[in-house]
Amino acid sequence: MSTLAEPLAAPSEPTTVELTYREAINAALEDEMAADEAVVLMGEDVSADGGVFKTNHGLVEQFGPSRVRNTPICENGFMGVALGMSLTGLRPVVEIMFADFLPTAGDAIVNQLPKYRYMSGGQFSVPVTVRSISGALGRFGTQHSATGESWFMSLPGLRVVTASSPGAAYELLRSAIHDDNPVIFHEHKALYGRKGTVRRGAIADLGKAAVLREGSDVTIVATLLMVERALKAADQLAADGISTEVIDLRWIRPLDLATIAASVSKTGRLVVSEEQVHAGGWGATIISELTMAGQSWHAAPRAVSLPADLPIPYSPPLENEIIPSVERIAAAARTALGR
Amino acid sequence: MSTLAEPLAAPSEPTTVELTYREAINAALEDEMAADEAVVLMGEDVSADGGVFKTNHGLVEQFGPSRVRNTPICENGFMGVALGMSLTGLRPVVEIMFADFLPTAGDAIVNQLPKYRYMSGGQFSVPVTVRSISGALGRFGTQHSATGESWFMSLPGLRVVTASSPGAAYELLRSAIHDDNPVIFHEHKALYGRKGTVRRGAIADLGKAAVLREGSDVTIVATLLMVERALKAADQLAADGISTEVIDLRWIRPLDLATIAASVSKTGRLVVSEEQVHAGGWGATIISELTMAGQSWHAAPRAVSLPADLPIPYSPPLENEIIPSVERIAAAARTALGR
Amino acid sequence: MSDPLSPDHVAWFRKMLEIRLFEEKVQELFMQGAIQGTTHLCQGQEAVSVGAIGAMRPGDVQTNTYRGHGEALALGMAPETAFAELMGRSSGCSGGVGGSMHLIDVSKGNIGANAIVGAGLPIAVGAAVAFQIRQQPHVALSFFGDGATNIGTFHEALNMAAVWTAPVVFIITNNLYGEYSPLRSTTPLDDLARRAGPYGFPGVIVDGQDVDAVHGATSDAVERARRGEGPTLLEMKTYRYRGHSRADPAKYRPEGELERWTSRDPIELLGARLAADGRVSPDDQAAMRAEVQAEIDAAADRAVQSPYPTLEETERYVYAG
Amino acid sequence: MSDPLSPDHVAWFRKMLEIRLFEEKVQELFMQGAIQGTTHLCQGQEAVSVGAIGAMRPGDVQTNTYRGHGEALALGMAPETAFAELMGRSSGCSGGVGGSMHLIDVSKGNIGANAIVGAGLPIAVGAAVAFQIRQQPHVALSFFGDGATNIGTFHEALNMAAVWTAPVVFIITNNLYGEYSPLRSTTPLDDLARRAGPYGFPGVIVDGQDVDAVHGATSDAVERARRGEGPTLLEMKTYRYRGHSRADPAKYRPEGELERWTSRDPIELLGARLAADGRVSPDDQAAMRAEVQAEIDAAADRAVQSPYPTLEETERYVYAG
Ligand SMILES: Cc1ncc(C[n+]2csc(CCOP(=O)(O)OP(=O)(O)O)c2C)c(N)n1
Ligand SMILES: Cc1ncc(C[n+]2csc(CCOP(=O)(O)OP(=O)(O)O)c2C)c(N)n1
Ligand SMILES: [Mg+2]
Ligand SMILES: [Mg+2]
Repeated sequence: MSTLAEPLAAPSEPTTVELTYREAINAALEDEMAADEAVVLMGEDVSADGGVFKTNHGLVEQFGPSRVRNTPICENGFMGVALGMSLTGLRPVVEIMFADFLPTAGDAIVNQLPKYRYMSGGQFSVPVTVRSISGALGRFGTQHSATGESWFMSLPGLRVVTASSPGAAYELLRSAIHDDNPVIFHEHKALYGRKGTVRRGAIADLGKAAVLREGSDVTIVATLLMVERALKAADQLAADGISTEVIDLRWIRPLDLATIAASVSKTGRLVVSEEQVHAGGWGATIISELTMAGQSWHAAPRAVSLPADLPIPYSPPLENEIIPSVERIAAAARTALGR
Repeated sequence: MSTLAEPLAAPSEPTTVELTYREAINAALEDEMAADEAVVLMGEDVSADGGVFKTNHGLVEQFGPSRVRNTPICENGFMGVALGMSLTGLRPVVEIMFADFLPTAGDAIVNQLPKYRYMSGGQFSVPVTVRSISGALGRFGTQHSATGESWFMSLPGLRVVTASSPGAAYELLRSAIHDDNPVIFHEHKALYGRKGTVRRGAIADLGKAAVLREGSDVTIVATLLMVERALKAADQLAADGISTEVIDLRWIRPLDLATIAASVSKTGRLVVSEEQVHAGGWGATIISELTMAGQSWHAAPRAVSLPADLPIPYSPPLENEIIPSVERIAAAARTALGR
Repeated sequence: MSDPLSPDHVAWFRKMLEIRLFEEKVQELFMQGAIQGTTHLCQGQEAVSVGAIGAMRPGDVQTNTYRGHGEALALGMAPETAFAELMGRSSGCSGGVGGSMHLIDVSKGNIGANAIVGAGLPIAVGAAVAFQIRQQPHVALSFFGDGATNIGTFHEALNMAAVWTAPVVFIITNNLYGEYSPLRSTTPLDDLARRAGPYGFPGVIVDGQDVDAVHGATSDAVERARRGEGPTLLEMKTYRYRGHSRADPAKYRPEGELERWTSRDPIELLGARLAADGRVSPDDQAAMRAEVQAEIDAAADRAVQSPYPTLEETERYVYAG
Repeated sequence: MSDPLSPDHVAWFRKMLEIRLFEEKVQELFMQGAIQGTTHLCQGQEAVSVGAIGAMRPGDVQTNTYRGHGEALALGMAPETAFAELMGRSSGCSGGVGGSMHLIDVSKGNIGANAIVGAGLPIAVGAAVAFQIRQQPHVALSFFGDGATNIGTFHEALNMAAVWTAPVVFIITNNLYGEYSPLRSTTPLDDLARRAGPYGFPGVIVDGQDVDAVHGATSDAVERARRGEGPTLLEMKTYRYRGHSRADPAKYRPEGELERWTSRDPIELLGARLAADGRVSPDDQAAMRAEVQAEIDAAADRAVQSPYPTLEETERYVYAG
């Protein structure tokens, strides 16, 4: 058995399995490639020993090097290739080894993928999934630590999604591949080893946030690595008698404002926890949208974010320090509650 | 006299002249190039008959083809060249013919310019100015109409500035070129023919928004083309007895939250008018920051923006329709006032 | 080149006339304000569009550029549909939202007209690789300019095409200028076909004024690709009679250059051969021109009757499904 | 190559040893957790770094990559400063915020170590053009890998350098792999020097294991550039003994390949010549190695004593002025 996880037998009825985040991504890729010959995986070294982050184990053995295709180093070029493939019937999944390289493919991502259908008057669909390996804490330095989750959130025609757990990764990656539109799928490199429950065969709803924990005093919205930190913060807060609702935002585009608004209507307090600068991100957008919609707050909303004016440093203690911690998230919630 | 505007004689005492926006940019370039041999202008066809948008008239005649340098078509490449120039003592000004091509230089803009000083531990300064020719209403279609003014607002190490009038363009472009850090300077192509007063010899403060009209009922914050529309909306509103404060935001990074907060503390009402999708932009960031700072609103703030889910269309009436109009800006202000 | 004249030549001649008169009409409509914004005309380059597109077979596809009216018409887009697109009308090929730079028709194998220099090349490679993966016997062509050979995607696309032996033909429409810049001011060589060298596939210089030469070289390259032998880079030596775009009076040209090129006008060259051969007399050619002109005028008149789209109508162009 | 042995050879030999032992120490510190994250070692490539850097003159500059420890040390960075940077300490060359991929020292002409493939090339061209504009007699070098020759910036940089006759030398450290991919799986030719062809400047294949060959070819190219004759592309044929990065056991290598390369180890080759020539006996070489090892160990010991920076201290690295 060369794959990390058993392949999907009957995709109709989800079966519950324990997988790592890495295995969950592998399983989603395997299930989609097995179900649809049009799905291809491409990127730098995607087939080399399971890929750089070992998410692709067994895929080249199962589907061959034509569908699990190593590319030369040229992100903008192979993103354009993926677009061309999608126009003629394939459903490429493109691996971008570090989110920091998304701007290297800037033209393809900004001017091509989202606009191609539009500027043809709807003649095409562009079912391209871009897997962006995101996030800090790898001590990779300032050019290899971005999430980029909000970089493309303003682009009509695109979708952007983030995976915070094995279960979410499996279902959301399948959802991204199934969608007929370009989707940027963000995985966090610090999560690959996490274990969790995966409903093999299930697929996530498009554009739906997930309420992971219900609560009545304060709402925390988070993505990627911040979700588990928010959940831990909620545990700490519970010890102090504070009831926290934790929402995994999942989709950055479209934003599920309804789910967040419903939660904040109940709690009146909001903390956005984001591994990104607050300016120009989903956290700011949510707070703005709610405020514009007339949200009344029990306390001013708060953001736990990366520093506005500091790139991500290499030095390990400094990198640790700038990434929002459980303590900082909990502290923000406490402040919102006046405690 | 080959230049559009008289060169600056005595830069110490500003003299007031009437120039078009195009001439103001030309004057800023000329004054900076005359004052400092290290300033060079580069980009596609920058020296060909004044450049594609005729902002560079007379510069190659005055400063020669080495300092007014036509490049091959390769935005990422020549942005990297500009970076290399800046490391060895020059102060390049790079013209990007359409803001839509900024992503073509995505790596240089995201991973190089803002981070280069940082990752060297402060060994360099990177005095590169990027002139981005921005904005819609040219009937250039969906790949040539972006402003991109908020695309890079989350990047520590960078500055981003926008010019709404001839006077602002002159002073801000000089300020950008003077700064020792990378600055993206956005000019709007629909404004090139506008006339206005320029204080030749003056230079704008870094990071300062400009209150263009004082008022007490509602604050409108705008950039680029939206500024003149906001001013016209203020005139219309005045006819209805509504007193409008109009702020030209100018700097997207850093954001001058203090000026806006002071205004909104007075008016209690805010309209952001932006030629961009609201998600992930400066408008959302301002509303979020004010809300987080505990701003109390007389009425919910409002945004007049591009549609969330529509690229900019070519069809002229449709393009006209989606760009925020004077009427829509005025209507948003009226709604905020309950009228 | 002296291929035996075939019936295609008459059709080609007519198509080249159609492109020429279409472009002239676009210019006129521009002056009248019926078309707004910008437009990039291709008068002088008709033999490249017609000769190369003529080498395509059903199922083959191509990408081109903002200067793509010639390819679009050669592929069979009705002039009315093209005019309507340029006018931003709902009966345009892209419902009026694309405009002059995006004459696209997937049903005719026209899978892209791109306003970003160089962006069409990797897209064509992607289509070609998809044909390989699905074992379809099709070929992808990509048209682009001399200036586009300086941008990274050119290199990236040619490299990938070579490594994967993709069935793709790269066609440089070398009209000597990238916007206002003469080739040699931005590019260190005259013969761009040499740029195929480091990819290990052939680069061929072609007389872009001679539709037979264009057709012959492209057919060879297309069939080579179809046989699984990989890509070819074709350099079509040609010229654009007009400036880069509407805004450009093309004052940068050396004196006499335009005249040297119009003296080898591709339509006149073919017309002379058709006349010499006795296939289509000068009078018949004039009649044909008048006929095409009438069609073009009528097409423009009909296009302008098409309504503008509403924003609502165009919403479905954004997301599929 | 059989240049007469010069005093430089002893210094080169020592520097190559320093680089080798530095990299081995880095690996050891990694295992111990004293260095975290990732690192890209250059054992086997020392002759390229030392021979090429040796061709630089005061005022010349270079850019390199995440695999740039060799160039940094060859340019004279103290091992202690480099170790401190890898450990994220404030006495590192970049105050600890850069890390293994960014050993930079502007005072030594090291104007960049980039973690983005291909990004260093245009930066070097920019420095070279700046020298031209300011009429300074300096040259810029750019080191990059074989895999980097497939990305757009390679093409864009070489094209600009050619058009502007910029004083720049492009140095491909062709170690046969880009991460886990063998050269020929991503690149359609073996001799990357051929990639100079379409830019009209020379491409030269160099034995990257022979420090004299490297130094000679680089000196020629540097002096050519300094004379105003423009760029050169040098292809250094070499090999990295370790995997791509810490995470890579390099299982993808064909059997015997590593052994074929270690049998032409650049340090041993030079050591054998120094011994044969009677300049430095094997015993003296062993003593030198021990001495360098002691220096390296001491440097690492001192580096680890340096404090971590505070976030506040690093704020001044973000904006100038
Ligand atoms: C990435 C990018 N940079 C710049 C431009 C602006 N631009 C449009 S056409 C053009 C010249 C292209 O020249 P060439 O490739 O020779 O094609 P031609 O216009 O001659 O057909 C330029 C610079 C663009 N559209 N895209
Ligand atoms: C734009 C970009 N894409 C991908 C990567 C990931 N990456 C880092 S090194 C590398 C391989 C580079 O190979 P080569 O140029 O031969 O240099 P070597 O590592 O062999 O020294 C890749 C793909 C990157 N850093 N930058
Ligand atoms: Mg051209
Ligand atoms: Mg390599």
